[in-house]
Amino acid sequence: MRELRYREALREAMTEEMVRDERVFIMGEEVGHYQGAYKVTEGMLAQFGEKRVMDTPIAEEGFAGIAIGAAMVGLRPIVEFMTWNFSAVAFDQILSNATKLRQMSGGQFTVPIVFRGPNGAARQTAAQHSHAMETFYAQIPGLKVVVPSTAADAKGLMASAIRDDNPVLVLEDERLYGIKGEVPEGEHLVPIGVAAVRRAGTQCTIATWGKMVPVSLEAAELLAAEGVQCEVIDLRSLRPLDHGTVATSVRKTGRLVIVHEAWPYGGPGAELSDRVQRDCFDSLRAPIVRCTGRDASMPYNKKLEELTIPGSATVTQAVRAVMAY
Amino acid sequence: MRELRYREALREAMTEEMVRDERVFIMGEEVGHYQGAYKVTEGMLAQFGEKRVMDTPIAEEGFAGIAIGAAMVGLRPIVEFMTWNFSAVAFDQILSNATKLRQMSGGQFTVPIVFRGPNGAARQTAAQHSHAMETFYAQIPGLKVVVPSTAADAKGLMASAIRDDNPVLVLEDERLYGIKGEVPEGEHLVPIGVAAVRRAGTQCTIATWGKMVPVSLEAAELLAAEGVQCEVIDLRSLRPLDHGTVATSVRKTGRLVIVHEAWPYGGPGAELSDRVQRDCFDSLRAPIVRCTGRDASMPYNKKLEELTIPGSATVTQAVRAVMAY
Amino acid sequence: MQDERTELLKLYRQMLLIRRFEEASAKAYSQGKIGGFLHLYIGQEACAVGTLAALEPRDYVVTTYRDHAQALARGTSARACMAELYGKVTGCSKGLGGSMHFFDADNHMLGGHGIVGGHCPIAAGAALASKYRGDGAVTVCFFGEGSATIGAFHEALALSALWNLPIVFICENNEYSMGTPLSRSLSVHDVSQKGPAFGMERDRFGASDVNEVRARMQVAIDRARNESKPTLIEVALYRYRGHSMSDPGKYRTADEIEERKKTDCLLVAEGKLGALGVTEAELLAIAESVDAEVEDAVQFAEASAEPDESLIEAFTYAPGV
Amino acid sequence: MQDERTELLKLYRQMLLIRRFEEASAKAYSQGKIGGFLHLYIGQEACAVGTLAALEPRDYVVTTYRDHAQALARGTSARACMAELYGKVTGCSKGLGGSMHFFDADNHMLGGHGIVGGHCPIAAGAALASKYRGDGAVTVCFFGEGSATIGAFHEALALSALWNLPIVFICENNEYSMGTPLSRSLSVHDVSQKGPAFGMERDRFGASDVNEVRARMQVAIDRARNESKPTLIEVALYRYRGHSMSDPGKYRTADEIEERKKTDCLLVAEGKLGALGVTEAELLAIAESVDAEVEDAVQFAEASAEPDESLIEAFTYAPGV
Ligand SMILES: Cc1ncc(C[n+]2csc(CCOP(=O)(O)OP(=O)(O)O)c2C)c(N)n1
Ligand SMILES: Cc1ncc(C[n+]2csc(CCOP(=O)(O)OP(=O)(O)O)c2C)c(N)n1
Ligand SMILES: [Mg+2]
Ligand SMILES: [Mg+2]
Repeated sequence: MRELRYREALREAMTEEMVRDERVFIMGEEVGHYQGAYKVTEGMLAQFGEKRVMDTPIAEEGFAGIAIGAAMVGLRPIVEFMTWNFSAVAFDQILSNATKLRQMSGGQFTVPIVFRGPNGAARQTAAQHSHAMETFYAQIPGLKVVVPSTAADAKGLMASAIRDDNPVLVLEDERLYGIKGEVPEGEHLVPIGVAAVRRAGTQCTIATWGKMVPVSLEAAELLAAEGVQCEVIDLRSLRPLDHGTVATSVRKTGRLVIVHEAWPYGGPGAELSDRVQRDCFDSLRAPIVRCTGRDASMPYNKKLEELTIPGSATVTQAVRAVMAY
Repeated sequence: MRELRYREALREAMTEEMVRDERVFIMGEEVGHYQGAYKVTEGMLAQFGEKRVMDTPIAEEGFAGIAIGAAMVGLRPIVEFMTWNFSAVAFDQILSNATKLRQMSGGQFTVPIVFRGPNGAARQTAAQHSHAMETFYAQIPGLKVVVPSTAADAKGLMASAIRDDNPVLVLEDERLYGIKGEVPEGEHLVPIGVAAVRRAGTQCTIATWGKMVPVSLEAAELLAAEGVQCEVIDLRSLRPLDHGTVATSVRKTGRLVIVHEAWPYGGPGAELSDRVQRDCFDSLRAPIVRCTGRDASMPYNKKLEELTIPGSATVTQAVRAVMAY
Repeated sequence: MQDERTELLKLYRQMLLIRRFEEASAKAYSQGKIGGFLHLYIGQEACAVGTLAALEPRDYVVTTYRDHAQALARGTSARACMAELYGKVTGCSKGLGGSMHFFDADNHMLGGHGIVGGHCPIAAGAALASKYRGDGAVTVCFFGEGSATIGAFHEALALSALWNLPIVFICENNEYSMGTPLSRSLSVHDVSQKGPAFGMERDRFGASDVNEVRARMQVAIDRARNESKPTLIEVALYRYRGHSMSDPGKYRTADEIEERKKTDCLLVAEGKLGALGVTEAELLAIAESVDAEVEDAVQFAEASAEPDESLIEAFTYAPGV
Repeated sequence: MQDERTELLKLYRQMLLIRRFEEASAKAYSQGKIGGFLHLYIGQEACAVGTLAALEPRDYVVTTYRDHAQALARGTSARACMAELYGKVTGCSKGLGGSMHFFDADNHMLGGHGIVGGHCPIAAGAALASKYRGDGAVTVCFFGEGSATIGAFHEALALSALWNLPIVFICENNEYSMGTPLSRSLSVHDVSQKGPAFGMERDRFGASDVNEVRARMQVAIDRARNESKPTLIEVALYRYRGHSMSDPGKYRTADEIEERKKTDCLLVAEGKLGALGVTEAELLAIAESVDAEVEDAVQFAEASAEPDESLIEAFTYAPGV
């Protein structure tokens, strides 16, 4: 199969869906003439024109709300946040409008919209530019939240997100934009809400998402060399959260390590832990352990940044601790 | 001891701290001339004047940011959000500024500030006015989050919040403003980060906060009549989260039900579950169960609203299920 | 002349229906039959009625929590509106939205929004969709003068002006935002002055004469429809009641309110109708038909069923992919 | 005359220091010694230097991520600034903030902020504190013209005007926000026109002559200090480099940039200094001392230690209660 970069896979999905459906368009800062701050939308302005590839001023609350309004009356906007950090100024639009309009109108209006952009730390972009925002958004009923970790999923989840009639958040990753992977040509839909087992193993389950998937796979390799066989599960979708696939694995391994970059408190990591301790109460041979970002704002210094985010070393350590329980 | 209403206790703490410290002032919509949308600040304008009881226009992002800036240079503002729902438009100020300035300035600036207001559902105020915002804020490092459930704690936690050098969020509850309780006169500080055992019991621990404390106590009474003795723990502070007190209890009871009004996904409820399954792995006789608000936006209809939020009936049911495991 | 008479009678009836509907809802509220917040529009009727009279069915209406008038003037039945206040499943939002969240997809009524200013971008979005599709529709967006300090409002203005969206922003300046008078909320009391800062046309007028409201709005609506250009309009008006039913309104004097009632939109319309030869008897007949309609709406709301528990999660997600 | 000469030499040296400092940082960035984002101020120096020359030590400065010039002109040492870029513990934010987050409490430099517009309320807050305490300090707040569409900026303006805060809002209009030219971001290109919409004084001028910048700023700063009134100022300027080091800047032509360099603030200052009798040799001596200072800063940064791992959580909470 041909290989694409993650950013190209995202672009291919958007492009194909825009060709397929006139109602789909994209808006955001620098998505058009500049070709995208991270070049995800490169070439799309030339293909679709200014009507469907709309550069916006810096007004996230305004253009997120505009997209929501347009979605209410039948369009299907894709909104790029230059990074998810900036969605914080549009938080109310997502919380109070995108997710509530359907319910508070008694089901009369739907909001088929995609919010997307890079999430989490980039490289040394410091405290205000390194938030892993899933910790907030995955909690909100009415949203769907997906986190592709491979080029194929980038295409398949994006396509599904665009076709979904609900607000779907696609959390991409600047550190993954350049990675390559096999991607099917033409229509390729990855269902939202289904986790993927990335590596089979019998002794310990590692559940993770996004950029932490390659980190966890690396850790699993290191651990295999030590004789510990880990099953690595890429959740892919944080809402709905496919705890079933994780529970099935934990029933086999008896152990679970949850790895994520976001802060240690709450979010999808704690949610998964809570669900699995209930689903697998009698199978768990050791307490569930979470290996997370540290409880601090992101420091600029490179080494400190690396120490703040889980790496394969911290993951292996966590797995060893669980194995030793 | 003399009795005060919850709202009076809050007011007494603010008033005493403002008398004590010239740098403390309060700002918010309708806090002055109108005497507070929920009368928490009644009489304060007359006592302190417009300089220290500042009515603001509707511009939460603006005045939250202004308070943060004032705190950076040495004042100690109290910011009232008319309700916590409206803090969503100031989310970025809290996330990116209040909690980050200290770290990103290398410790040069602190942000001693209190954000306060009623949180959670009121009565039939529907989808956009019923958020239990702790599900977001408790997750953010750099914040402290307290949730008083009694009049005494309302005073003691508020006073501690005002004296704290960090941004502290005080999540009050419109449904509690009118309740009465004994409150010490004069200086009364309740330490932030220490849970309170509200009812002793041996068979099942119920951990909860805010408005769900009286609901859980009511459930505990019903269960006692059935012969089930519950220990009810009021967390009081969600960040820092005193899981230690809960763990101590669970080591005794072997069972834990977590009750909260916020949505079922993530937040302090999941966080507590995750910590306790780890701390009490060998003591738990049944999986931890969470009894939460339903996974939906709040409906206006009265009955539906009541069904959306846990009541004593749902709590007793959850405890029974845990006991029967 | 005949047309003018018929037309004004229609608008008069709408205004009266709104007033009587809200009086009935206030009564039901104090009887505990309606919960939550209830924000009454009484005194401001000419603004919604005059504006919506200038619209076509394809156009979109977006407003705040003070939304009963807009829904009724847009054609949502008094029954569906009253049932919504009662939280019944027959309500215009199935009893899930309540007073603040009236929606009516068929009549292009896009709500009913509770977050101050948060609906302004939503309205601009509907306008953007019209421009995108070339459907010729115009969006009108109502908001209070108290919303003129919030960010979302400014962003909506900035983007609507930059992109030349077919929209009319209508500031209902009733001089108070809850208990806060203009003087403590706005450094410039003329909200329409924000128009020029964004290169946007502006207008400013009072709302005691429903015909004038319609005529002035028509200019802005035509500009939106024909030139795809936004307008910012400030309408001077006054609410006779408190901010919501829970507001005793102590911040104003009875004299102030009585003074304002002298230019009440119903009075003004009655005067004009009289000049057009409408008799007392005709007015009485209208009042009776309005009362009957409101009474019917109350009966309907009372008799309607509550939404089923299954509706709690039913609308969290749309089924289709 | 002597004063004028001394003063202009001082400002010239500051501008040159900023330019050379940033050139050195660009070099270090391309060598991989600096990470994250690096936004250069090259071409805009007269704005920060002229403005800050009009301030007193008690005054406060707040700016965006493009903050090196403000810190240097405010008196933060080149060493502390360069060390911050290198992420060293000797940096002005202990290596935790980086290029976008220069802070200096002693010099009342309140950052260095990364969220567009988010710092405008922060600045208004410092001004509010001054008014509250009566300390006579003024706050200046810099932001780009690209921030003039965002909500927080408007709210800061609205509240500063309503409350008469001692603040000067300075829009550095460099015609681009990242790759977006004015024409695609603002419906009214004159950002200062937003002043009147809030009842705020305004001014508008170019930043090639540092003396003029200082003089015009002085008026607004005096207004803030003496009358406690805010001003909105728009300064026309131009950045020669890309938005940040990762921006190739393809959206402008080399000709456009060359054209703008003809009114470069250093050139203009050199012309004026010449007229005041400053010799080539004197200018050379300044350049040499600046180069030495920058070189020393680089050496210092290179030699400094990294922050310890213990600093990751050290600043999550302030210890005191
Ligand atoms: C962001 C936000 N902040 C605060 C509120 C609470 N609130 C509801 S209405 C209102 C006053 C609004 O006044 P105005 O805009 O003048 O409209 P009016 O009620 O007079 O029609 C306030 C403060 C809110 N709904 N949203
Ligand atoms: C809320 C927000 N949205 C987007 C960004 C990304 N961003 C950083 S700088 C910038 C352009 C700002 O341009 P302008 O305000 O003109 O300032 P300049 O960089 O020209 O000095 C953008 C879009 C951000 N930091 N914050
Ligand atoms: Mg008003
Ligand atoms: Mg710019």
